[in-house]
Amino acid sequence: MELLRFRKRFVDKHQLLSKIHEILPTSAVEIRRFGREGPLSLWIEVQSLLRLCTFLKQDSELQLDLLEHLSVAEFEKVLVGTYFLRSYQTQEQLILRISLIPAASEAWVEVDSVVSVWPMAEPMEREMQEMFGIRFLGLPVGPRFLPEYQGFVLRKGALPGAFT
Amino acid sequence: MIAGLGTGFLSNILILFFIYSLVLLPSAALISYCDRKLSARLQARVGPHRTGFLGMLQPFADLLKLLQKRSAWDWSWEDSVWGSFQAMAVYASLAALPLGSALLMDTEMSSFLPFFSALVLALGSLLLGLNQATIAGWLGGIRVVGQVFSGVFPAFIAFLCVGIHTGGFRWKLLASAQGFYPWSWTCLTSPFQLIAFLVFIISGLIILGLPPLEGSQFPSEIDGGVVSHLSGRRWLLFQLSKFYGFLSWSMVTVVLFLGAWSLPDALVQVLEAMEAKILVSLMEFFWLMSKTFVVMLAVIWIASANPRSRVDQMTDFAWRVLSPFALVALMGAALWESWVVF
Amino acid sequence: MIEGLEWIDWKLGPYHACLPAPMVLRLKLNVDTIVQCEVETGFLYKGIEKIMETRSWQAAMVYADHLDPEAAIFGELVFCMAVEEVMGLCVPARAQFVRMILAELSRIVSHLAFLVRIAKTVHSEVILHYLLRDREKILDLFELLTGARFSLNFLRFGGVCTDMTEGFLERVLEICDNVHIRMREYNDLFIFNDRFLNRTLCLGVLKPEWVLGCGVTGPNARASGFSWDVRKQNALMGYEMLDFAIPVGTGIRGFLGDVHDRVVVRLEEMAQSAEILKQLIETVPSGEYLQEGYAHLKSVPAGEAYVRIESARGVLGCHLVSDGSSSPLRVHFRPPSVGHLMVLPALCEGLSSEDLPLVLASLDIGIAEVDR
Amino acid sequence: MLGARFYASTLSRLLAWARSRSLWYVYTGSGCCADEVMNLMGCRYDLERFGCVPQSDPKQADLLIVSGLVSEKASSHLKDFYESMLTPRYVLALGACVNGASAFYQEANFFKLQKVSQIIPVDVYVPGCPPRPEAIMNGIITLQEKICGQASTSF
Repeated sequence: MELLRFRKRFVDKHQLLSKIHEILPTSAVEIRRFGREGPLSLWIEVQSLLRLCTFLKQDSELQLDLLEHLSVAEFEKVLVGTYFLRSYQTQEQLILRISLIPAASEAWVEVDSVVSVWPMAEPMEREMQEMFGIRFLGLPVGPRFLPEYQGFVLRKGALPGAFT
Repeated sequence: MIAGLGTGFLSNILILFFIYSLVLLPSAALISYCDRKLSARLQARVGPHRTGFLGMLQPFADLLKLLQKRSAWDWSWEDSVWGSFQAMAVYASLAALPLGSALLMDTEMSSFLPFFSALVLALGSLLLGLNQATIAGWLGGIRVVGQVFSGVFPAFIAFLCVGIHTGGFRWKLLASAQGFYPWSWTCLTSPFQLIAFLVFIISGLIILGLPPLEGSQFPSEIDGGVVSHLSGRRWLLFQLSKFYGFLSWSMVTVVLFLGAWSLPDALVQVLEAMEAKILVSLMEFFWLMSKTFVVMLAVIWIASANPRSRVDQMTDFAWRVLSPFALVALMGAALWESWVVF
Repeated sequence: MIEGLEWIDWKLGPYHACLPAPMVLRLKLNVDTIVQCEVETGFLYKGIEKIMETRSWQAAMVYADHLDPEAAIFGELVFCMAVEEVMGLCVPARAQFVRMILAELSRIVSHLAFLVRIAKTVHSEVILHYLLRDREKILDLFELLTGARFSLNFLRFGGVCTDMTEGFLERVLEICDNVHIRMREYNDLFIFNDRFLNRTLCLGVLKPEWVLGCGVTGPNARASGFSWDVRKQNALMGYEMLDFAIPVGTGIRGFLGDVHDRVVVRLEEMAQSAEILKQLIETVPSGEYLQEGYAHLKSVPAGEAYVRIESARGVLGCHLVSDGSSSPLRVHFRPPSVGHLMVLPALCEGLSSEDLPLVLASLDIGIAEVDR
Repeated sequence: MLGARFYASTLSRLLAWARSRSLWYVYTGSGCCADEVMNLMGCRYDLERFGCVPQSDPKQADLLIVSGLVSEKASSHLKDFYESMLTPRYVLALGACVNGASAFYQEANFFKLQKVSQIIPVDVYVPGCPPRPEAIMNGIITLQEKICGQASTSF
């Protein structure tokens, strides 16, 4: 008995693009599919992240009021941040992707924090700030998870000799 | 014989020493053993049964271990002040016990003494709490005092109802007013006395803390309150003072309400005829102690089966519910005596 | 605040009786009521995600166990389903059946452990031992099927590692009837005991805007009126074939979302899990228990996946990135306890210091999964 | 007349018997092993049969059951927790994480997880990840024998 996997399609691509035009020029946004047959994911620049997030939250039709998951992965020295947004009423999902290139393997990277839009992002952003060395501007200072390490723990070349 | 003292004075002293050393002081071990086995049986498990036969030696093992604990810090003068005060509280709660007809010094006010020993115990806990530098100690000490005062007020009024019924506050008077059989006990003579009995039991529990022998397994306050600073011998002294407070309170309850040490009259006349005065007093004492143990185990069983309520809920219950009932019982008992002449 | 008396600072250290696991609570007390509370964790940080990046795919499954030690099957399940989605692998029906039975059984075990912690803070020892006795029966089932009591390590990509031992389903049926009988016992002795009601009604009320603001999910959110269950929304493991209700806090007694609602919602969820087990056992699918050819997975094709499941404490999300090599490039879990921990300071304002252990136990925070 | 040494030895044996038969324990744990200690309190593997009552405060306990991982951040707190217990005190270490043999201890020990024996002296180790409740009970019985100094009698 093959289990049917049906996935609710999100608002189709053109409707989403037309919505975002008022904020960002078309060149700044790239729409791609997430994973094998996942929902839509928007690759955007780092500067326009906060503006787009406030728009996506306040928009009456989208109502993406939950940031259920924020995770950062490192592809060949490029830190890719993924924001999984979901609206509580319609359970629709949208994924924002940003890419950050650190100058050196020990250097900090700057991003605007989305705590003002979704307060639930605070613990996840604090963890990413400590593990990946991404400084979220506007994140309130809180207790550290780990004692002081030199370098950032979860980056690929983090501690010499341990794993690489 | 020493002038003015009855011939039986020396024999009384001997019996008193025998009773205190062999029955009252070891009763702590007996009750703690019964309590652990009974509550274990209630919880579908087997209590301690590896030390000695069926775990009988468990209390002695605990006692010996606690005496061996070397305290990590030196003995400062505050501890000695507190130690002497707590020892005095333990003596107060044990000295004023109604032990049987022939053995006690009976004065007009002798049955008021257990209340003052309960207050002295509370003062001991308060001093202990404030003497610790921890927050848990302060809050615990203040809570204990609030709890005891809210418990003593209704208990005192319920105690007055019994005084009205028996016409005096001598132990002899209170005991002789009750017969051997339950229908002659004061708690069943009139509905108001029954209310006074229930109020007395519940306020006694509030004074001693529900459940009375609260092990430090799950402390009521976050940091264990007054007990948090204690360890080893001091903890043992504190627990013993709480236990003997509970023992004296149950004894007073039995004497006031549940037919003190009164044996059936036929048996007493036969023994009087055989001039066996010491045997009579011993039998009366053991009859009193058996009833006290039954009351203690029943109270422990009921208290440990229910979840514990917060201290402020207990004090609210004492002021708002118990005190009015005690006052109603007082008025009722007075009316019952004056109008209903039996 | 009384003039001249500033707030008392109190640090509840990592190893403390009322804390479920090592974490630090920095409280500011105004004589007895808590004014401010700050939580610090990180004492159990093992670096599960960093170690998974260096392990082979099947060995990484063992680390997903240690995410939430009490209900270990959910960590395995979410990692396993993420890999199956990246590979586009469909699991045979009999394997789905065994996975759902294990998931519902460990949900009951986790809720019983929650009730044990509540009984500990409220010092009702009798009910504590009845709960532990019933929990042992279910742990025996885990032992019968998988050989281990806690970290089961029973799932493989594309199915389960061995078939069900015979006599397992009969005992699961016994457990379901046992759960209903025991629920009546818990209700009379503990949940609807008036002293427990006085203690828990109108205490630690979780407001709906906090639930949305702090990302609280699972039974805590349902106790505050959000009927939101991942098992109903996206059909991943075949829950859509079963009809079961989602218990939601009603707040008839006391406020909506107080400690008593959270306890009652978890009790009803245990009843619903027993219902699910009964419906599952009626139709036992036949067929093989593991997609053939995938017994030893060497490498997963490059790709990404995001999967959420309803674990005992809430929504457990896993974002998996693989680059085709023999070990995952990046695995990131979003445990439900992160939201519960964020809501704790908001719940603590104005709480009496005697009630803090009860509110802390009612949130069912799993520190082992917060500090991965 | 029996020599003084006889009385001293019987007295010390009696005191050791008392210490071993009433071990009040307090446990610190991370997760899996701490659950096993919680199950031990239940009715099937009742620890109170050996006289072990769980305590909530280290000052009143004399057996510390350590389980789970000790990260660099938690090691100083574990030391203070052990120091606040009164002598004579004993330590029972549960599981593989405690002596650095579990799945999280890599060759280079990336997150500086420490062994418990580096922090506090340990009396009895119980193997297993997580150890079975029967193994923990066996650990307590060996601890009792160690305190008594010889094979334990049924007494």
